Amino acid sequence: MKKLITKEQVIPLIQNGHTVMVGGFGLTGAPLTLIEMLGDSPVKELTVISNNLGEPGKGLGKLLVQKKIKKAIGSFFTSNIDAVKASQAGELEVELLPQGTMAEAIRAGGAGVGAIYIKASVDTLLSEEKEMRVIGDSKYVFQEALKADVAIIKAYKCDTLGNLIYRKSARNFNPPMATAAKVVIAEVEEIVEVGQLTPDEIVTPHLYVNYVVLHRKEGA
Amino acid sequence: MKKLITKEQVIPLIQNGHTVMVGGFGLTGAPLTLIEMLGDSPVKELTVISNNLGEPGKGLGKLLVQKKIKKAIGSFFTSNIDAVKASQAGELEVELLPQGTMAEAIRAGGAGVGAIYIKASVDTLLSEEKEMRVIGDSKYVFQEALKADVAIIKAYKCDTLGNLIYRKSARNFNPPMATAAKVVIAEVEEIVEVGQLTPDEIVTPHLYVNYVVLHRKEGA
Amino acid sequence: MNVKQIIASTVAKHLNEGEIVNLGIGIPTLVTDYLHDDSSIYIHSENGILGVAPVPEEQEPDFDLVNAGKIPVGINEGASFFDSADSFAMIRGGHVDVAVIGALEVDEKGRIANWSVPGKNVLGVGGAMDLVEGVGRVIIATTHTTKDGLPKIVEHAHYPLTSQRSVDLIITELATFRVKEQQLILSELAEGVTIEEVKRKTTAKFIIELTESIEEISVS
Amino acid sequence: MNVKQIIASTVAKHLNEGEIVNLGIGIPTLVTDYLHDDSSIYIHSENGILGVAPVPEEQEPDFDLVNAGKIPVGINEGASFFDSADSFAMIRGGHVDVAVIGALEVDEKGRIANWSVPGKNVLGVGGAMDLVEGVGRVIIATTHTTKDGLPKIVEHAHYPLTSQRSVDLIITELATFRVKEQQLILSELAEGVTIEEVKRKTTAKFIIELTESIEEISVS
Repeated sequence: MKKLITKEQVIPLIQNGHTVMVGGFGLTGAPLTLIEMLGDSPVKELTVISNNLGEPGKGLGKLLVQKKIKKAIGSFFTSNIDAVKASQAGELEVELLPQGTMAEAIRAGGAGVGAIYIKASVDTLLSEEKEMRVIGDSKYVFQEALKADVAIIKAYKCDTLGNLIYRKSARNFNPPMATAAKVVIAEVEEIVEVGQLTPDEIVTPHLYVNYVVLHRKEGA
Repeated sequence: MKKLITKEQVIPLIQNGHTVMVGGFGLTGAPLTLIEMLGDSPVKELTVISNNLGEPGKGLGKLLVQKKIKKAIGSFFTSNIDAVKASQAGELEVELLPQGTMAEAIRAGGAGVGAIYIKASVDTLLSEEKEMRVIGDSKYVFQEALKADVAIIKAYKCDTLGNLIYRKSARNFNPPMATAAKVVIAEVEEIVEVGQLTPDEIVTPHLYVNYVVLHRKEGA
Repeated sequence: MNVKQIIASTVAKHLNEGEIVNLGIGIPTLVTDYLHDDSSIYIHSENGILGVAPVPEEQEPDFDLVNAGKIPVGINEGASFFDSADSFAMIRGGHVDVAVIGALEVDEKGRIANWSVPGKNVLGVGGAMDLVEGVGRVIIATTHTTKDGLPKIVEHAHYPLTSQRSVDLIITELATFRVKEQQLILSELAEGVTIEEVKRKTTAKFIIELTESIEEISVS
Repeated sequence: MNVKQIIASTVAKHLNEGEIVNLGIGIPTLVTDYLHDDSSIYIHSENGILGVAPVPEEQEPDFDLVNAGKIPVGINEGASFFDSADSFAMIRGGHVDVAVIGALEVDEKGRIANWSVPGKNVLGVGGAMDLVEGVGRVIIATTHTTKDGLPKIVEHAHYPLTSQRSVDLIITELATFRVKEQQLILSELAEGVTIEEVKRKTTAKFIIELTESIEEISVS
């Protein structure tokens, strides 16, 4: 399979200062093998777009304690005490977005939509410095689309063309992120022959996927 | 099945002056049975949001010659000579949108996004009266979300809860329209027991679907 | 029943058959325990599930199938999986009927604060703002007082508001308040609880309009 | 080969292996006839297909599986179906590498007009604007002159422009022009066609930089 690459090929794809989208909701659907590979890379000063920052020492939590993350854009970092500490110490810049605004801004980034208007956070402290606009009879917050240099995502299976399917609620942010980065690397549990995934079953068509790595089972 | 209704129950749902989204790309994936039912209804002065207006005497083309359509919002009406004539005679108001802008504005309507910024049609005659904005280094057109009173759509199968799947390229505008109207009526070819459609297979979850009618095969 | 169970079971009584209900983290997730087996209430989880059910007892927990609290769950027949962008499109677009969420505080206009504590770096907002702006009815499920015994239903919120929107129902282990025209109305008392106790533990002004059946309990 | 076939086969020679190519209505749809069987070029159809192929000869046409011209097609292995919003997200978001479309006119800056004829009610725009703004390379496939023998590659367009963007390649039955920095460059001549003939049938200014192989043909 042409798109299948190794750790040695992954590392140079993500460079100092890059903006990286990382799939997953907590650890569910997070590309743990790819994150592990980044942990072994000298890369630093990353801006990470991800709903959470893993757990202490797990997932993105690992890159955080390695001080590879300069800024995090997401919706909920409170569950990782290391993120709270890093933020308090001024070592981590945080941009908080309502979870739905974040998901939709990523989708917009992938869909060539420049910006969107969303009601969530209107007239709250979270958006006090943001632009508002009345459309119809409601007030909305202006939100620019989110894009990234690289997206690392987790899927269940891919076929040899790079079409992806996901497993249960491990889908979460992975499909929209697969559309919103210049380079998309998918970690998958299994590779099947093209034709094994039906046209109705495919969630992320192959045109979105640049590279694939195989998920390494824990302890394996 | 609780959501399954008859022609007599469909007709009062669509009232004079309503905005109605109608699925389909040409006649492919168009809800022909539901359109037929509207043809037998006294309803008039409809605003129709649909990519096309059927063909002469077929699909929405039928409602057009019955003069039930006051205004059409869509991307390509040229293929129905009756639409061209009605427009020239001043009997049909037309609002043209690029096909992708239309699809995305419908999705935005269903997703609670107030408006979107799109590049298509920037600095062209089509958007000379529209608001523009520079975001990043590109120019975009402001497009409000599209919503409707009623959406009539065509699906392939539904289960007894109202979950829908579509057949091949008959999917087209149907799923986004299923999200963007106060009342959604789906015409389906087959009803299966709940559980027959898998969680990964369902394209339109049942929370979007208010009513279902059975597709009547031509000549049947 | 403990305090959390009292709250969750009261919430369950306030849900109507056929409703699509999103359950927040914490006490709200317990609500599924109090729905009867043939209930037509469907639980939406913002990480991408419609049709959440308790994990079947004989089944191993599946960490690819978790709720918004990242706890393994099961699914009903007719359930479906979707990505985070589509999930919040459901919420934001008004397709979810009810949200049951927690709160740090509720002010006397029925507005909630549940995301930020002043003086601390704000590191989490999650999906609460999206839910409060988007869904049909908002039900707050919270203990009546903080761990330190301080009132949570207060005249003015000390914490930043989640939205300007007033919620619809506030359910604690002591009482249920309806919110009508930005006014709190005490409508139910838990067994053995007196109006005086509620008054003592609530600093927000409220009107008393007990529903008959519950009033009987409270005076018995 | 007739004129249309000459144009379509020339377009096919200008596509690169691995590219995702959207084919417009008319001449562009013929391009699939000139791709070899083991080609890794994948055809995108804006009505919701990635992986369009000619209808297999032994197969009945399926009217739920049509291209943008509403003509029944087949699919490749690894093909996928999606809705119109997702399809235009691919186009607008830059995930489709090439669009091959027709034109009423091309001006000497390489900008096209292909949607509106002045003096007539404008009733169709379709997906052309989305494609020209969104895809990587735009290839125009058109007859060199109108039915009346008038030049289509002109100094200034008489018809309203589709976009301010210059296309990348203009392919007619007589010649191929590259567009570089808003300047037309005659780069290929069809067999038996002279520079003089192209000059006579083209009112736009152009530079001549014939590629060697083609030049040989033209002088032979």
